[in-house]
Amino acid sequence: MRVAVPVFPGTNCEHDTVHALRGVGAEAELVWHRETDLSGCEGVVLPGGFAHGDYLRPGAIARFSPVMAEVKRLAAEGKPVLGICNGFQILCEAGLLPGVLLQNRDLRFICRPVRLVVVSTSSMITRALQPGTVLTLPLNSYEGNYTAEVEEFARMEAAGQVVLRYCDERGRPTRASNPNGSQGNAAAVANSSGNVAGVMPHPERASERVLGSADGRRLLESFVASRARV
Amino acid sequence: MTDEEYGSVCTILGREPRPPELAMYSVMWSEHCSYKSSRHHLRRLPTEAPWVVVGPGENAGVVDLGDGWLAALRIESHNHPSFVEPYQGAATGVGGIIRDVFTMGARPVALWDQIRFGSLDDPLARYLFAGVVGGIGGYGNAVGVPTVGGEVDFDATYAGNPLVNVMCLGLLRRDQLLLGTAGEPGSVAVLLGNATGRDGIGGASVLASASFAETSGSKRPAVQVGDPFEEKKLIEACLELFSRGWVTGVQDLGAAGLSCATAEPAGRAGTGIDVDLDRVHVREPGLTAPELLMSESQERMMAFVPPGRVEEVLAAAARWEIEASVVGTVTAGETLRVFHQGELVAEVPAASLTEDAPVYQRPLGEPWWLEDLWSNTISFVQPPEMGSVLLGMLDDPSLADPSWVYRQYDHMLFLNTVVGPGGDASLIRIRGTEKGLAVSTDGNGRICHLDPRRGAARLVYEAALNVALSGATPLAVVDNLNFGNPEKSEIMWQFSETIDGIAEACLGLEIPVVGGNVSFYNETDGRDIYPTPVIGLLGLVEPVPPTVPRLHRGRAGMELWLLGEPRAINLAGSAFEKITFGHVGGRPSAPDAAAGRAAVALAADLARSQLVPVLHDVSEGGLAVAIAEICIASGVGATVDYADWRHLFSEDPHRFVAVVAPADGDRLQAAAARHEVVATRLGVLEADRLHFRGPTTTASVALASAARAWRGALPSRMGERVP
Amino acid sequence: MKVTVHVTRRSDIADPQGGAVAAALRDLGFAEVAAVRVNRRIDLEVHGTDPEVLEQRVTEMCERLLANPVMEDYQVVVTG
Amino acid sequence: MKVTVHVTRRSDIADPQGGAVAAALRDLGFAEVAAVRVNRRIDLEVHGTDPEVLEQRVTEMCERLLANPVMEDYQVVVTG
Ligand SMILES: Nc1ncnc2c1ncn2[C@@H]1O[C@H](COP(=O)(O)OP(=O)(O)O)[C@@H](O)[C@H]1O
Ligand SMILES: [Mg+2]
Repeated sequence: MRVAVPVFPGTNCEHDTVHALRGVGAEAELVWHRETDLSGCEGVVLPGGFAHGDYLRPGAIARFSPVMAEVKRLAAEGKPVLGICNGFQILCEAGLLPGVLLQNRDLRFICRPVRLVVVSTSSMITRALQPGTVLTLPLNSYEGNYTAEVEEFARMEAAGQVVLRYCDERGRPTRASNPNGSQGNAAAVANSSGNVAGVMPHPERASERVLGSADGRRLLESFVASRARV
Repeated sequence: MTDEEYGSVCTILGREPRPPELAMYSVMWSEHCSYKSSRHHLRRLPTEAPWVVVGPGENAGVVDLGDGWLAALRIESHNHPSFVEPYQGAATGVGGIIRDVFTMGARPVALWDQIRFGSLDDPLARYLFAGVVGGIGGYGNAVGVPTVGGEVDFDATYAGNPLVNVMCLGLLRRDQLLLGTAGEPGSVAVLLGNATGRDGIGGASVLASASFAETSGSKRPAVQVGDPFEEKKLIEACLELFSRGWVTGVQDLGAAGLSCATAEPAGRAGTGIDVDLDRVHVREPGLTAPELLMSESQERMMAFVPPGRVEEVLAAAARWEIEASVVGTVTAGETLRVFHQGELVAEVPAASLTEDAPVYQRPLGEPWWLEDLWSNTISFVQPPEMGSVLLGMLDDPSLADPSWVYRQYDHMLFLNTVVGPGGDASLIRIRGTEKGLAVSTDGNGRICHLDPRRGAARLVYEAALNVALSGATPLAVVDNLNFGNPEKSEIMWQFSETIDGIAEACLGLEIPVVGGNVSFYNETDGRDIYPTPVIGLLGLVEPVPPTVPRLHRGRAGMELWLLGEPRAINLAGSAFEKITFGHVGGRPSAPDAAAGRAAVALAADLARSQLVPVLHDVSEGGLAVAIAEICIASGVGATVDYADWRHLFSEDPHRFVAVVAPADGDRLQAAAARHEVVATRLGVLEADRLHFRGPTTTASVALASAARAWRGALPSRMGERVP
Repeated sequence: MKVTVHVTRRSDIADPQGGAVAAALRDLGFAEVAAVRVNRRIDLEVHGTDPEVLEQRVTEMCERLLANPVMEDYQVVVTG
Repeated sequence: MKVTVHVTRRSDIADPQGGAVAAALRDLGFAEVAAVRVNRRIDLEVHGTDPEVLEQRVTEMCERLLANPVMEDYQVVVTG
């Protein structure tokens, strides 16, 4: 699977993302944000970082980068599009995913591993997993507090668009296990057709045991496998 | 600038300087840029070893890691700017140290911060602490260099003068190494990055080269604001320019801005340079020549480019979306000429700005208070109540869990952090090789105050032992020397002793100093801080052991062993005396080169052997705190026997704790014997209490209470947010 | 000419920063503080002479970039 | 009562965020944008009735917490 990893000025997880994608068998390559042609690509992963310095609002300026027109086109064609951390913020700003990411509840940057439970398999990153599976992934963000309008969020939950929730060691999405105040402990959400998803913790940082966890690989493997299904 | 220095300028020029010239000399000859008080002492540091590629004198030290890999390392302070504005002061400190490292052609791969404040009971200290941590994280996270370790310390000595030091490590291939030299006549100076504004005019000379009270209020330069976004683009653009071979020399713009970035490279190349200030891209109109020469606007680099490559360089800069302008030409001869609005406004011998800077051999005097301090020891009529002492120590912000700090830092980017913050040393792997770099940074103002020479030497041994606990062999040291007012003879004495202490320990370990930084005038209202050298030490481990000993790998039933002198009872300068009695006195014990080397060699052997799941050094807080930390991390209690309660709190150097399965005790002892290190069985990991048993006293603390105290110390004090 | 844009977070969207500031103020003894919202004020210098055109253009800037309609309202004030 | 505090970064201090927003606006075709500064506007609800006392108290809040005197200016407006 050929996956484009767009690089905005200020992006910083691009090499890690390519490394992890290659580790699960994808042909991942970096594309500069001025690129206007992603025609050979079968999927996109928007990596983490601070695109355009996160100035104004994370993702606010990045959404206008030329490459985003192509990302939208691929999304509309049903190709898998994943945003990780800052990439998630960009997808929200670009209107490809509902909701926004506000500052963390405690107004502090959070860098630590968190537990996540798979609550829906209707997105391309969770399709290959069992509901109830608990994963450990590093979180690394200041604006990771997912928020949508109440009715919208209820609709998303009903439609299986909330795909991962922060949880405790037994897989329960408790208040205490919610690191940043996200609505309904949402850590990853998808669009209604499941081909566009945003995840706040970093799967690429959990793709080798020596670094603490390899659980992120499972999400990326699911992403890569999804080509066949959509 | 003193009258005498002004006289020297007149002698060099053969006339009175013009304002832009005076501006250049005054910043370049400031304490901060010229090291005029310290240079004469720094010469005593050992700086050579076969693996040193670049020693002190360049932007960063560079050492050879084998197989074509080099590491660049540098440490720097941003103390005064962080007191003025903690967030931006710390942020721009991070930006500056990163530039020093990629100026060498290296990709910056990791940061460490060493930060010191007054007591957290003081709202000002809390404000500064929160701001500094915010600034380091805000800049480091966004620029994309993980902060993988550091130190936090709180002591009243820093109440009026916090210390903010930052160290950066970079990696490069041998053929990527670049130096800060202007190159051949005809080379073109291209200024890259941020537009120049009136930021921090005179910052180097004013803020970092005079005491704080003298610079209060309106005399302060405008606060410099960091822009990690610009720096990120600058890193990527520069690394591309370098890898294409389009740049022959490069110099960052830090203290003294454009003056330094033209004079130093020309001085190093033995050339002259013509600079046209009208070509400098500016943020606001109307900057004068002295302002343009002294501005400390952040995120700027000067690249020296062969004339045939200028077009390519400008095009690449545009592609990375950074501004670039051709501001000068390297000339034959040795004159630095500056043009502004079509006129020649400065004409000085380039090298005179650096090489002819004054060197002071300031008077040294052993402090009058030292003898009193040494004899001021506590004599204990009866042992203290051990359980509450231990809980009090675990709840002390300087000893407690620092995760409140490092969770605000991205410490995982680049997927190389095998061991991140929270252990004795951080361990970074070099992907695609079997190599790992273990790094530790250590400071302790209290023991250095009691004996600067012994204190500084002990820090070097401590840092070396820390990297060895990850299996690494020590390779090189950088030092950040934070001191009071050098015009006082006691301070210069402390400084001189510190240099000798570092030099002795480096000789003892056969490792060089490859760079550092000196920060003087850390005083407020005449009160100098404790002499506070901070040691950064880089070690190489190859291959990286499959499992590196970690604090959390202890299990019930395993044994606790002490490696090193078991009967140490020197409490001078200990955390125990400070925290329990508010006492700082006595004379700390001296390090011992043979014991120091043996401990390092044994620790590295054990770490590589896969025999010991946990290794931890005995430092601040002594054995009691070291064991408590292992127990808290592993989630299991311990029962430990001791002969004299003071053994639990002594901070004598060259000692560490190992945890082994009972069956492996013999092998541990055999390894220790091979290195002639005493191994003493202390007790076992078991149950859910920290249980220390002595002949007359015992301490028994529930593990859960100990963990609560240790984990809660920082968050509970920082609960109230002061934006 | 100078234009100020006030971008305020919609009242149904949480404002953790505002909450923290309110708590900190009360801690400092300002017990009278009932609520705080931290908003953004963007000051622009724009070439142009016609205030009406200006207002319209800046409104367009808000729609496209300066405010996020999911969580923010905005107000454009031409100040001269 | 309602009070608005305008906290603006001093003009001699760089504002990278403002610079980035200006560049983004120009990229979007708003060529007329000369400069942008991103500032803060803090909206408070405060118990009290006397506008003068209010203004004085909020000024004190600015001095102590809301503004950073080394890089920011502030202005207090009692809006009713
Ligand atoms: N305490 C020290 N020990 C060893 N070298 C030092 C020390 N202080 C400064 N140096 C070296 O002197 C050189 C000049 O330092 P400095 O002027 O601060 O550099 P920069 O302009 O890059 O900030 C550097 O190479 C630095 O490593
Ligand atoms: Mg430098």
